[in-house]
Amino acid sequence: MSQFLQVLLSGLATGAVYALVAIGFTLVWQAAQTVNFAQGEFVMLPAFFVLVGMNWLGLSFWISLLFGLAVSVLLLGLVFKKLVVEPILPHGGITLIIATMALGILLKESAKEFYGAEAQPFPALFPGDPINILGAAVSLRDLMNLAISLGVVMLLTLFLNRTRTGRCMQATAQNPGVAEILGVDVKRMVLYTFLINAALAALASFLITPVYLAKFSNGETLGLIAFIAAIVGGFNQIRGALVGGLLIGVLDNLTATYVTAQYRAALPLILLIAIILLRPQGIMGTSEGRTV
Amino acid sequence: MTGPVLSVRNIEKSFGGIRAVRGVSFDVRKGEVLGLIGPNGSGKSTLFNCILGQLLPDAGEVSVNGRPVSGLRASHLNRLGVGRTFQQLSVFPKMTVLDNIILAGQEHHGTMLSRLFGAPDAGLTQEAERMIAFFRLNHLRDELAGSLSYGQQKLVDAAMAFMAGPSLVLLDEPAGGVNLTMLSHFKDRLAAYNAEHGTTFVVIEHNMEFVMSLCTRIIVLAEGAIIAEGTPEEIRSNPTVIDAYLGG
Amino acid sequence: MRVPWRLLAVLLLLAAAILIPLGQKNYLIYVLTSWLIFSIAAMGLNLTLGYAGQISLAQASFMAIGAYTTALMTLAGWHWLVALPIGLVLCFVVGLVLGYPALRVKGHFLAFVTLAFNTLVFLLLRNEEWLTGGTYGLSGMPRPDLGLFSTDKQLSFYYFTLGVAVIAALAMWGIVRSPWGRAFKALRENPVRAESLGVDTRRVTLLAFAIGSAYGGLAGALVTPLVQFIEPGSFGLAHSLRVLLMVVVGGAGSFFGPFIGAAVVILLPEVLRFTEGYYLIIYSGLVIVMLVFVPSGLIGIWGRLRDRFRPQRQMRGDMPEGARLP
Amino acid sequence: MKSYAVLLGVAFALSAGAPAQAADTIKLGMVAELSGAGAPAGTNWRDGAKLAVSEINAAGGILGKKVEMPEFDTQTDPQVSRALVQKAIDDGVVAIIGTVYSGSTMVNMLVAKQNSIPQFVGSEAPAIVEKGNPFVYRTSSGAQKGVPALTPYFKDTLKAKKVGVAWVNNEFGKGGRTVFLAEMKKAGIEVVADVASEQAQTDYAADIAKLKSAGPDAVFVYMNQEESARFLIEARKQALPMPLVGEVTLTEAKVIELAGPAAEGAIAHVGVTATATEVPGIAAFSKAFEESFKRKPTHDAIKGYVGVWATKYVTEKVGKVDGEAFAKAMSGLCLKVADHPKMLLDTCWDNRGEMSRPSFMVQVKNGAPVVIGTVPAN
Repeated sequence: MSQFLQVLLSGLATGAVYALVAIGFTLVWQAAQTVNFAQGEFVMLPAFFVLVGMNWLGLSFWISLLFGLAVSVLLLGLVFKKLVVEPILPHGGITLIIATMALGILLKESAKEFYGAEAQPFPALFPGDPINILGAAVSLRDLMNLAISLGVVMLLTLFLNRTRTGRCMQATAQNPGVAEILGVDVKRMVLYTFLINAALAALASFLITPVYLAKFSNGETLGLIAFIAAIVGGFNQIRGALVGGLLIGVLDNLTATYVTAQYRAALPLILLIAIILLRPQGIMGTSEGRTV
Repeated sequence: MTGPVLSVRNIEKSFGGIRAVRGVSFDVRKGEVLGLIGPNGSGKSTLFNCILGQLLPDAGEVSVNGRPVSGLRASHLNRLGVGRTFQQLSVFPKMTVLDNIILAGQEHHGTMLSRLFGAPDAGLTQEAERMIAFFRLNHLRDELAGSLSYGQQKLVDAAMAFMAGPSLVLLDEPAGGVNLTMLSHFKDRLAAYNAEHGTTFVVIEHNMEFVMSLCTRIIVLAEGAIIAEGTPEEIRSNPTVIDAYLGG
Repeated sequence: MRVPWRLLAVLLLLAAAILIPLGQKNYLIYVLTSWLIFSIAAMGLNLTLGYAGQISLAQASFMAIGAYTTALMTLAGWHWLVALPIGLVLCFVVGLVLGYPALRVKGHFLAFVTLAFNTLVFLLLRNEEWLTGGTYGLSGMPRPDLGLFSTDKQLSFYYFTLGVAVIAALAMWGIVRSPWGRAFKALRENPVRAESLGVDTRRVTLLAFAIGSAYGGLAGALVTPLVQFIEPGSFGLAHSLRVLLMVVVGGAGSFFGPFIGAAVVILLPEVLRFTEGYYLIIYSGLVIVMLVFVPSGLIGIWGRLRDRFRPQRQMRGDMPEGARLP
Repeated sequence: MKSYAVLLGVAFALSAGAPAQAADTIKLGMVAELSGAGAPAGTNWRDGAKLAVSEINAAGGILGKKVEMPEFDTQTDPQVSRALVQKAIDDGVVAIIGTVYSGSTMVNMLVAKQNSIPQFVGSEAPAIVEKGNPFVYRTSSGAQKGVPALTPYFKDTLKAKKVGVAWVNNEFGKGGRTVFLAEMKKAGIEVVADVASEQAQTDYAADIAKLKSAGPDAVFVYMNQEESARFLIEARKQALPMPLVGEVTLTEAKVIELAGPAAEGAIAHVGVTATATEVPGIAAFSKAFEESFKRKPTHDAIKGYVGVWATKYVTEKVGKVDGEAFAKAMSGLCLKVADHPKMLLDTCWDNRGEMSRPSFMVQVKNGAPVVIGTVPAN
């Protein structure tokens, strides 16, 4: 029982971070019809920005976090939108998807060349000391990961539903043409989406890197898991991405513990194929609005 | 064939509370040329799209030669003998006129494998040549379709719709944007094709002159319902129709 | 007199492909052989990506299926020529089964399904040790002996591969010129119109993906005797991505694009050697820049140059009526 | 009509030949994982070798000739590594230094063998020396030598009755795990948990939970650096109580840096370690390496260093550059530190290229690895 609880709680903590990445992915998908194959690298990179701030610029850790967040929003949000998405989108969705694949390689290799191929330690935001819950060891870090992720999802949902800007963003995502007619500054809303995505990626990066360690190749699996979480949960829904992320985090750990460790990596993939086969709109998704 | 070629029964379609089509029913018999007219917003495009399977009606049924077709994909519908033309230019611009027309017939010949391994023209060159001659496009046979004038492309579009020998052809605003000389040639060809092959047409059109001279029967829609039906002469003199058009 | 020119150019290139390796060192011959193999894989993916407009991220997996099938069969004593068709059919069938669910849904679902599939294949190859040798892979596969022509020498294996590549290219030429290929071209130019003329997008795309996958299998079947050692790591996602970029760099949807793309990807590390570790950065950066300015690939650059130096074909202006409505 | 010009250009670019080589130098081919997943190991391997080359050149080269070491980056891709070994040989190298990843070595050693070129590798998978290739030599003990050295530690020191094994599921981890299982069977110790993990896995919660509930007396951890560090971090979080014992990697400086306090108490058997500074050669090497590269040397750096020096010693023993003679000399060769100081420790190879030399048991104490025992060569 304690083993089950242990695995479940750890899975939730990891899954919450997957959810953050998946939500950003979903937002960008909705706003720009872009499947961002560099999303994993978007999570890998902010940790390195923080390390640059600490080790090269001599900033303190907390200032470096802000620095990392700012640089991420600037580079992975604004610059990505202006230099990659905007010029390529007119050439078609596929071209842009391939461009993001190339971008993934570019970011990964750059991180490696400029910061080294070896993993780097990354300071913890919260202590990793275990707290005993019914025999399961859970760290404050795990609980904070979960709390922060859920909090951010809630704030984001409130923002999208309750504020004018948020509603304009939703209108843009659903039908840019109509939004334009209604006087929404569509370009600006799309830009906001990219900035939010970058900020979410940076947040995810700060939360997981203390455990995952900063390494150039971290994005490979993370990106894949994020798509899967987004698709499994339902592409057009924030709560879909949340459910998808948590589900994958938990299922991955349960499989590794109780079914097979050798094929643990296969489970999310099989889940993905099954979802596409049986319920392409995702668990939480509605089939309408998925006319992409 | 005894029954109607196209049968539309009690079609209903709403968009978020607005009833675009309200229980429309009509039949089209073999060889008829039916005009579907109505002011903007009368629901004729919605109805047209329901017939073509692009929209799923909320209620009612569309059948072609007695077979229900609601929700079928375009390619399937085409294989049941329904051809169509498009309001916008719809040729394959980087293929020659001949290739455009061969393409329009090939999916009705042989299997996917014979298309992969068989003759490069799928045995359709002669048939396509005849179609080109019928529309008087011989001099353009080897030109890229995209380099043709607007009216010529409309002709190619129509030729493609006929290539598979359909029993029913839906013409979506065929006259739009075509100049007068071209238009009379176009109308002449459509009428000739109808006379020669007895193919049933359903025409959706704004150009009254064109509809009146081409169609044998006309249905007038307003606010999603049929308000009048009859021969061109009857429609021309029907006060309800005139009201609907003037009243908007 | 346009056709003889093109034919002449192809023949000239073929002659170059035959003559260049003569008297060269093994490494160059090896590089040329792998160029041909990757060209075949890219040709197949070009059918999926360039013609059908679907992203497949599993070309390396199909190479793996082809490679492992031929490896296991040749190790069991069967002739390569017997193993090959079985590998191809297997790839074709797997392609159909994989593509079917993905292509039912609109959007880029084939990309996701193939992405997942690629990783699944890797896991299977690694974990099912009894069959695939696991992480240690399979080694010692014989090279095909064609009676009068043994392919044990590097150079003779190169000519063997060249022969296979030429046959594969001719078959592809036939495919894109067939009525089926015409339907394809139509789909690319105007999918809505094509559907309304009876072209079944799903089936045509599915078949394209399956044929493209079989080309991947063919490339894999050639990897086995070339390297004579295969292991799961050589067929990972990164390799699928590599083949995909070959197609894009060369020019998706153009017949010769894959050959150029494969050449670039295989040779670039050589050319950019002086940049040491930076070559992948430079390469991926160049790909993005290329997609911004010339999304049609290197072939597209050539096309643009040609257009610049040659007057464009005049639009016919004899019936200039009718506003070109949107 | 489109592409032949481009193709033609490419074709002619290809036909440019290799440069002629000068006769007064000796070339060693550094074929290593300089990019890709293996880059950390590969770059250390290269830098260790580089240090050896500069020392050798300062001391007059090999057979009086200056040593050059062109580098070939395999991108951690076995097929590329195979092509590059071929290229290095085409370019006239007399020995190959590399590769580190076993998957690559398995492929490219066939090429070196075909050309009778000696090859020093950093790989530890058992299969490498089992192929009867007289031209391939290890620079550290393979898993089938290193892991058995641990058996007495489990059996006598820890007095373990049941153990767990956590391993990374690649050719490196699998090799170690296979040997370990066989050893435990021989020693009569029960293996109660057998936990595989993925390469580059990040979440070890399930792995640790499984080990914890199986409750072994000790756990054998056989993973690469980062995986080891992540494993240790999670083990500390879940308070895994039993000793964690590894082979080589678990107590490396990098792992300690990454895992921080979580590495405390980890034990490993180390073939040759930069921490064994009581060995004079190793202390001098560590110092020189840190001066040149501004970081601490790893196990791989020592292997690369030893590989190059062994090439020099053996070539000079043979008296000429001759692969066949080199291979003959290597079979059953022992290089004593007394005569060959740069070997750092007495080193022997058997007739298959397997290597043996004295080794150490190391434990992390106060954030630094400390030698807690010596294991004689086996």
